Amino acid sequence: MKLADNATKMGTAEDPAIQPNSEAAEASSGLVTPASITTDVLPSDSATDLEVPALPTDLLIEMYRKLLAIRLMEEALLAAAEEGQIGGAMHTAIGHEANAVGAAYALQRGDYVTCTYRGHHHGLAWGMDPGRAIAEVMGRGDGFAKGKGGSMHFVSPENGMMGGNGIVAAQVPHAAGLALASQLRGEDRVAITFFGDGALFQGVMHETFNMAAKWKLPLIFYCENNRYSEMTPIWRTSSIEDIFLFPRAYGMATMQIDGNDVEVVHAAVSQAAERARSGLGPTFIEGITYRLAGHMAGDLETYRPPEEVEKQEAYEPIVVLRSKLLTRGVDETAIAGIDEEVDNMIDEAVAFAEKSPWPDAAEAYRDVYVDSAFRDG
Amino acid sequence: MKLADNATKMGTAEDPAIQPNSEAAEASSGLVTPASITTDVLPSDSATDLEVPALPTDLLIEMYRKLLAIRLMEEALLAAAEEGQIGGAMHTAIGHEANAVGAAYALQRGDYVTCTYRGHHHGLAWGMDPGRAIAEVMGRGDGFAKGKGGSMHFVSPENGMMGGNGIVAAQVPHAAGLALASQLRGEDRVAITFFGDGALFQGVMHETFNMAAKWKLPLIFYCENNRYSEMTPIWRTSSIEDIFLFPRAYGMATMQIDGNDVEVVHAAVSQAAERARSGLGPTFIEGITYRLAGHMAGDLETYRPPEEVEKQEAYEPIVVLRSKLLTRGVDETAIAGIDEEVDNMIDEAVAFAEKSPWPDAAEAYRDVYVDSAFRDG
Amino acid sequence: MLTPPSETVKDCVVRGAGETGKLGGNERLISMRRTTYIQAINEALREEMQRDEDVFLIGEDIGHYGGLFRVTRNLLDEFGDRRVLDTPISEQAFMGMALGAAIVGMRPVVELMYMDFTLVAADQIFNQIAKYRYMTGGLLKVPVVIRGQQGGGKHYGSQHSQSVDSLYAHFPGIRVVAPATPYDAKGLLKTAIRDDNPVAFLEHKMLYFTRGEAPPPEEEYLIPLGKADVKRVGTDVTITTFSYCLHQALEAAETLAERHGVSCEVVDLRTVEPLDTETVWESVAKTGRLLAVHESYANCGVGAELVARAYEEAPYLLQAPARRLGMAPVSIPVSRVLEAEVLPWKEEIVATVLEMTGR
Amino acid sequence: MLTPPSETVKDCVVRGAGETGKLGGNERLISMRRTTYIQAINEALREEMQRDEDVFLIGEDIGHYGGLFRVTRNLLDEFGDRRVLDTPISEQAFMGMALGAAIVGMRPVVELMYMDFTLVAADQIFNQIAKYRYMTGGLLKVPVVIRGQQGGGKHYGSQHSQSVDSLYAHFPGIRVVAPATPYDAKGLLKTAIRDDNPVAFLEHKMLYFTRGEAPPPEEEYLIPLGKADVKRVGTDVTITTFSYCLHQALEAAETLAERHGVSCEVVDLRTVEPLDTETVWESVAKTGRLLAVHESYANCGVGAELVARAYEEAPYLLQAPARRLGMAPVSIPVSRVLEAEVLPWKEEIVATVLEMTGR
Ligand SMILES: Cc1ncc(C[n+]2csc(CCOP(=O)(O)OP(=O)(O)O)c2C)c(N)n1
Ligand SMILES: Cc1ncc(C[n+]2csc(CCOP(=O)(O)OP(=O)(O)O)c2C)c(N)n1
Ligand SMILES: [Mg+2]
Ligand SMILES: [Mg+2]
Repeated sequence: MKLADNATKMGTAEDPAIQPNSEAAEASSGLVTPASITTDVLPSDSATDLEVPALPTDLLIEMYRKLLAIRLMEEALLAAAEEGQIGGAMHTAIGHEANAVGAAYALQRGDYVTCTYRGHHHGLAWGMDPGRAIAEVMGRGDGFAKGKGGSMHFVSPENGMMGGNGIVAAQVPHAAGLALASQLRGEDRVAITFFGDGALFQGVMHETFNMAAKWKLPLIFYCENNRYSEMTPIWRTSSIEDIFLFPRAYGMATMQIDGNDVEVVHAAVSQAAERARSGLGPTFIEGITYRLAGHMAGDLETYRPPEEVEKQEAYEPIVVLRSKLLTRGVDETAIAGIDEEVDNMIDEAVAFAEKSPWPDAAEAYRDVYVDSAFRDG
Repeated sequence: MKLADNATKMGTAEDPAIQPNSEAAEASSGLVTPASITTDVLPSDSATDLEVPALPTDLLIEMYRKLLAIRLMEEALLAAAEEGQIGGAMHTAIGHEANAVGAAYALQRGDYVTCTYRGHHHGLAWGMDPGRAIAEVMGRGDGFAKGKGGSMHFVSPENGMMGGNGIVAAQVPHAAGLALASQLRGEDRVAITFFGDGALFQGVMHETFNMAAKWKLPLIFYCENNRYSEMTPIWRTSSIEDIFLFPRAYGMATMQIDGNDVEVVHAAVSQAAERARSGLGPTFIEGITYRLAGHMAGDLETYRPPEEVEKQEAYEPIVVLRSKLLTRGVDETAIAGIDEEVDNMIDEAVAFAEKSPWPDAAEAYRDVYVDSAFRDG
Repeated sequence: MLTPPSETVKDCVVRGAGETGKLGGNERLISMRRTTYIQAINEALREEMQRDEDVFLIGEDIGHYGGLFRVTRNLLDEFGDRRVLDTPISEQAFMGMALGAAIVGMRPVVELMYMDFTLVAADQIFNQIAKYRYMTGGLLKVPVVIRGQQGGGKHYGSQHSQSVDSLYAHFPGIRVVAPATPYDAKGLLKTAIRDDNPVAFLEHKMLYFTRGEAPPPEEEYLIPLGKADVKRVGTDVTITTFSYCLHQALEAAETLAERHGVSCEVVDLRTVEPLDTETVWESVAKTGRLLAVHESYANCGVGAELVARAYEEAPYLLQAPARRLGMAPVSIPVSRVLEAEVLPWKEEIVATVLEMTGR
Repeated sequence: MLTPPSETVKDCVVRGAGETGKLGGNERLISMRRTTYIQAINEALREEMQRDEDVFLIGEDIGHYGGLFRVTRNLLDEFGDRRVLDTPISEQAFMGMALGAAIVGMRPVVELMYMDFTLVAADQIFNQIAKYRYMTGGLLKVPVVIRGQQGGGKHYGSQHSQSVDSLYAHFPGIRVVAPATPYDAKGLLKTAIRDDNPVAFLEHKMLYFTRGEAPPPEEEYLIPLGKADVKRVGTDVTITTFSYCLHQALEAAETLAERHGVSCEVVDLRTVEPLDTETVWESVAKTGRLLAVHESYANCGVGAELVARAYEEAPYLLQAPARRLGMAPVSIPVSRVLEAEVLPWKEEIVATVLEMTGR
C-alpha cells in the first residue's frame, strides 16, 4: 500500500490516521487524513511546514455557508438524477468542497479559474447562482448556458469562472492561456486551474507544466487528489507515489496539502497567488482529498468498500470546518441557524430550476458562431 | 548560458571545453564536449561514473565502418538533394552517428528499434542496405518501401527496425508497445526508441514514461540531445537545463552520456538492456551530441554561427573513433584502406539507387489495406 | 471456425429484438437466445481471447472494474491482468502502444471510453495506425481494433455524444464498423479482431441495453466486414443507415408505411468503410430513391459521400435527388429538448422521405 | 479601416499572377505591385499586429527564426518576443493556451508548422476551440486563428502533405479559409484575425512562392469570409475549388477550352466553411454542370458535401450528375511519381470534365 506512507510524511491527523482497509487492499488506495501539511518548494528541496494563519471567524462562517450550499445543492442534484431529471454524466464533488472554497476566497476579483467536469463546487465557490446552476444541469432555459453546457461545463465569465471541461486535463492549458493573457497585458490577474490526480497522465499537463514554468506564468495548478480516476485507484496507474514530484521536475514550486481544510487551502493558494503576482511563476498544489459520492450519478461504487468511505466521512470538509468553528467560539445554535438558512436557499434554488421552462428548440442552433462576426469596424 | 554548466558537471574534455560563442549567445546553446560521463540512476540519486569497458578493436573497426558508411551516404544524399533529386523533408544525422551505432552493437538480434524522421543512421546501424535506403529516399522502386515512406520512415522489420516517424515523439509509444509485446509473450526482447531533445515537450513522451515505468517495460528511451529543435535552441523552450530530470520524475533510471563516443554509448545501452532484460524496467539515456549539418536539406543555418559548428567538428563521432583506433594501435594506412572501401561501397549504393526505376503508378494504390484480410481461417 | 464470406454468413442473419425487418426467408434456423448488445460484445471478446493468445485488451477502467459500461466485465478474472490492461488516462500513449504491439503480431483491442476521445489520440489513430502499413510499403500490418461507444440520446453534451464514423471514414487505411444489433455486433467484432487491418468498431450508447437474438457461444459465426444487410424490404425509397440510426429508420419506415403508404427499404450498412455500395445500388435499382442517414455530422459526412457515389456510380438509377441526413451542425447540447432537436432521428427521417416522395 | 462586405470588396478583386480568369470588368484601379503569397501573409500579420495590440503569434520556430517557411519573418524584430512567442514542440498545450487567451479578448494567431499536426492538437481544436462558444451558451467567444500550410506536391509524404480542409469543415464552430492567391490571402487573413469566431486559415506549400498583384500596405483591404470569387467565366461546366487546386483547375480550364472546346467557369470558394453556395448555384444555373475539386481526401470531403447540397438545394439546375474530385484514398506517398498519381490535379480535372460533358 504505497500511498499510505504519505500519512507519516504528512504528520499525524487529529483523528487517528486512517489505515488502508486490509481486506480491500486491492481496492483501497491508502487513504490519509492530513492535518499538518508539507510544502515542498524548489530549489531548497526541503520539506517545511506551510504557515497557516488563522482566518477571521466571519470569513470562516462565510466559507462554511459555501461548503454547505455546495453540498446541499449536489445532494439535491443526485436526488434529481435518481428521479431521471438529469441525464448524461453528472459528477458531484461531495467531499472535495474545501479545495474550491478555500481557493476562491484566497483569490481576487479579476482572477481566473478553469476546472473539470467535476466543477459544481468551483462554480458556487466562485459566486455562481445555485438556481441557475441547477437549471443548467437540468437542461432548462434559465441555465447559465441555456442548457447547452450542463454539469460538465460550469461557466460564469463575470465571476472569473472560465469553464469546466469534459476532457480530462483540457482545461489546464486554457488556464495557462488566461495567465498568459494577464502577463502579456501587464495585468496582475492570476489564473488557477483545478484537475484530478488522473489528469497527471494526460500529456498536455506536462506540456503545460513546461511552458508555464519556462514563461513564469501567473498560474496555479491545483490537483484535487482523491486518489481515484473513475473506478481505478491511482496506485494502479501511477509510476510514483507522490505526484507532486512530476511538476517538480519542471523546477516548479510544489506543495502537498490537506485539501479538506479550507484554512490550509486558503493559505497555500494565497502563497501561490503571491508568488504568481510577483512574477515568480507557477505553483503546483496537491490537495489531498476524498470523493465521498460516486464518480458520477449512478455509480454503483463496487470498486471500493463502504468502510473506506465511512472512515473518510470523519474527516471531510464540512466536519472539519464545523469543528473548527466550534473551537473558535461559534456556538451550535448559530451553526444550526446557518444550516437552516442554506437549506432554505437551496430548496428555493431547486424550486426555481424545476419551474424553469425548457429552452426554445431554436436555441439549439444559436451560439455555434458569433453572429456579428467582427470585433469592430 | 545555462546549459554550459553541464560542461563542468560532465568533466573536462580531451579538447579544451568549448565555450559558448559570446557574440552569438542568443543563438548558441552552450555546447559541451563530454569526455567522462555522469550516470544518474535512481534511487541512489548519486552521480557515479559509468564504467566504460574497452571494446575489442575488431568491433571498433566494424563500428568505424558503419559510422563512415552513414556519413558518406548522408553526404551523398545531401548532394542529391541539392541536385533536386530528393524533395520533401530530408534530415541527416551528420554528427549523431555514434548514438545509433554504439546502441545497435550493444543490442541483440530480435530486439526492436523505432526512431524519428532523422533515422538514416539508425537504419544503417541496424543493418539496412545503403543502396535500397538511398533508392527509398529518392522515391525509387527499389526502395525498401517502394518509395512510399522515404527518408522519414526508415523501416526494416527483419533487422528489428520497426519504423521512423514524421511526427515528433509518435514513435516512442510504438516502442513501448513493442516492449509490451515482448513482456506479454515472455520473450527477452528489448525495445529502444530514439528521439530528440525537443520531443521531451510532446505530452505523449510523458504518458509513455509513466506507463513504461509502471509496467517495467523492457524499454530504452534514448534521447539524442543535440540541443536544437529545428532552428530553436533548447534553452529557449525548456524550463530546466538537464532534461534527464524529466524522466527521473517517473522513478526511472537515467544516464546522461557522451553521445559522440561509440564506446560510451555501447556501455550505457548495454547496461540499460541488461536492466530491461532482468525485469527492472526502462532506462532513459541522454546522449549529448551535435548536429553538424542543417536540420534538413536546404537549411540555411542562419540560427547558429559557423564557428559553433566548426568547434563541434573537433569532437564528432568519426574524429573521436578514429583517434581512439590510433590510440589502440590501428595504423593510418589500415584506416585509409577502410575509408576507401566504404567510399566505394557508398558510390555503388548511389549508382544502384540512381539506376533504380520509378515505381509503377499502380503501386500508389497498394498497401492501404492488407489484401487477404484474415490472419488465418 | 471461420465461416467463409458472404453466403454462409448471410444465411446466418437473423432478426433481433427491435428489428422489424424481414430478410425474405433466407434465415437459417439455429438455436437462438436473447442477449444484450453489451453481452454480445463481451462474448466476442472472450471468444477471441480464448481462441488467440495474442489478443489483449487495453484501456481505462476495463480490467478490475470491467469498463465504465461494463462491456469487458469479468474478462480480467478469466484472462488475468496481463491480457486485460488497466491504463492511466493516457489515450495517446496506449493507442501508440497498440500500434507497436500489433506490428509484431499481437492483436490489441483498445477501448476508448467515449469515442469522442478519438480526438485526444487522433495523431496515433490517423497519422500512425491508419498509415503505418502504407508508409512502410506493406512491410508491416497493424491489426488493432479501436472500440467504444459513440452517439447521442443520453444528454452527455458536446464532448461525449459525437459520432465519429464519418471522421474515421475520411482517412484511408482504417476499416469502420458500426453494428446495430447484438447479432451483428458479435459477428462483426470477432471478424474485426481477426482482420489484419486496423478497425474502428463503433458501438452506440443507446444500443448497449437493447436485446436481440443470437446463437449461443457454442455456435460460432462471423460476419464479413463490408457487407450491408437489408433489414427491411420496401419499394419506394432506400434508406441506408447503420448503428442506432437503423432503429430510428426502421421506426420511421413503420410510420411511413402505416400512415403515409410509403414503402421503405432499410439497408443496414454495418460497415462504413468499405461501403457496400453494391447492395445499396441493388436496392436503389428497385426504389429509385436514396436517403442516407447517420448520426455523425452531416457536413462532409458518410451521407454526403453516399450521395456523391450514387451520382458517380449509378446516377441512372435515381428517380429523385438522392438525399442525406446527419447531425445538425451544432456542438450537441446537453438539454434533452435541444439534443432531440438536432439528432437526425425518426421524425426527420419521416419528414425527409415525405419530401422525397412528394407526399 | 474596414472595407464593408461584398460590393466594395468585390470591387477590389484583381487578378494575380498565374490566374488566367477575368472578372467581367468590375476591377477597381488601385496601385498594384507584385508580391508573393508568403509576403502577403506576412503583411497581413504585421498590419493586424500594428492595428490591434491584442493580436499575438504563437508557434514553433516562428519568432527568432521567422518560421520554417519564413512566413513570420522579421515580426519578432518589430513586435518583440512577447508578441511573437516561440514555443516548445507542444501543439496541444499552445493550442489550448490560445483558447484561454482568446476567451478574454486576446487574438492569438497560432502557427501549425504543417497542418497535418492538426491531428496532434485535435482535441484542443475540435473538442475545445470549435465548441467553446456553444458549450458556454454564447457567454464566450474564441477568436483564434489557426494557420499553416497544407498539401502535396513537394514529396513530403504521408504525415506532411495532407489537406485538412474537409476535416475542419466536418466540425461545426470553426470557419475554414483557404486562399489561392496573394491578394486573397492577405485580405482574408486580415478578416480572419478580426473575426470573432475561430478560423482555420489554410495555406498551401505550393503557393508560398507564387506571385500575384496586391495593393501596397497603405491601401488596406479586407475580403469577407464566405464569399466565393469567380476566377474564370465559362458556360459549360462549373468547377468549384480553392487553395492550390484553383491553379490546377484554371490550367485544366485552359486546356479544355483550347483542345476540347469546353468552356469552364472556375469558382474559387476561398472559404470552405461557410460555403458560398449562392455563388455556386448562380454559376450552375448557367452551366448546368458541377464539378467540386479539392486536395483533401475525396471520401467524406468538401466535394461530396457540395454534391449533396446541390441535390438538396438546387437539383433542378443540374443537367448532368454533379461530381467531385479529391485526393485518392491512400496515405500520400513520398515518391514523386506516386504522389503525382494520387493528387487530384490538372489531368484528372480535364478527364473528369470530359466525362461529364461526354466529349
Ligand atoms: C481524455 C479523457 N479520457 C477519459 C475521460 C473519462 N474520464 C472522465 S473523469 C475520469 C477520471 C479522472 O480522474 P481524476 O483526474 O483523478 O479526477 P476525478 O474524477 O477523480 O476528480 C475519466 C477517465 C475523459 N473525460 N477524458
Ligand atoms: C508533432 C510535431 N510537431 C512539429 C514537427 C516539426 N518538427 C520536425 S523535427 C522538429 C524538431 C525536433 O527537435 P528534436 O526533438 O530536438 O530532434 P532533432 O530534430 O534535433 O533531432 C520539429 C519541430 C513535427 N514533425 N511533429
Ligand atoms: Mg481523482
Ligand atoms: Mg534536437
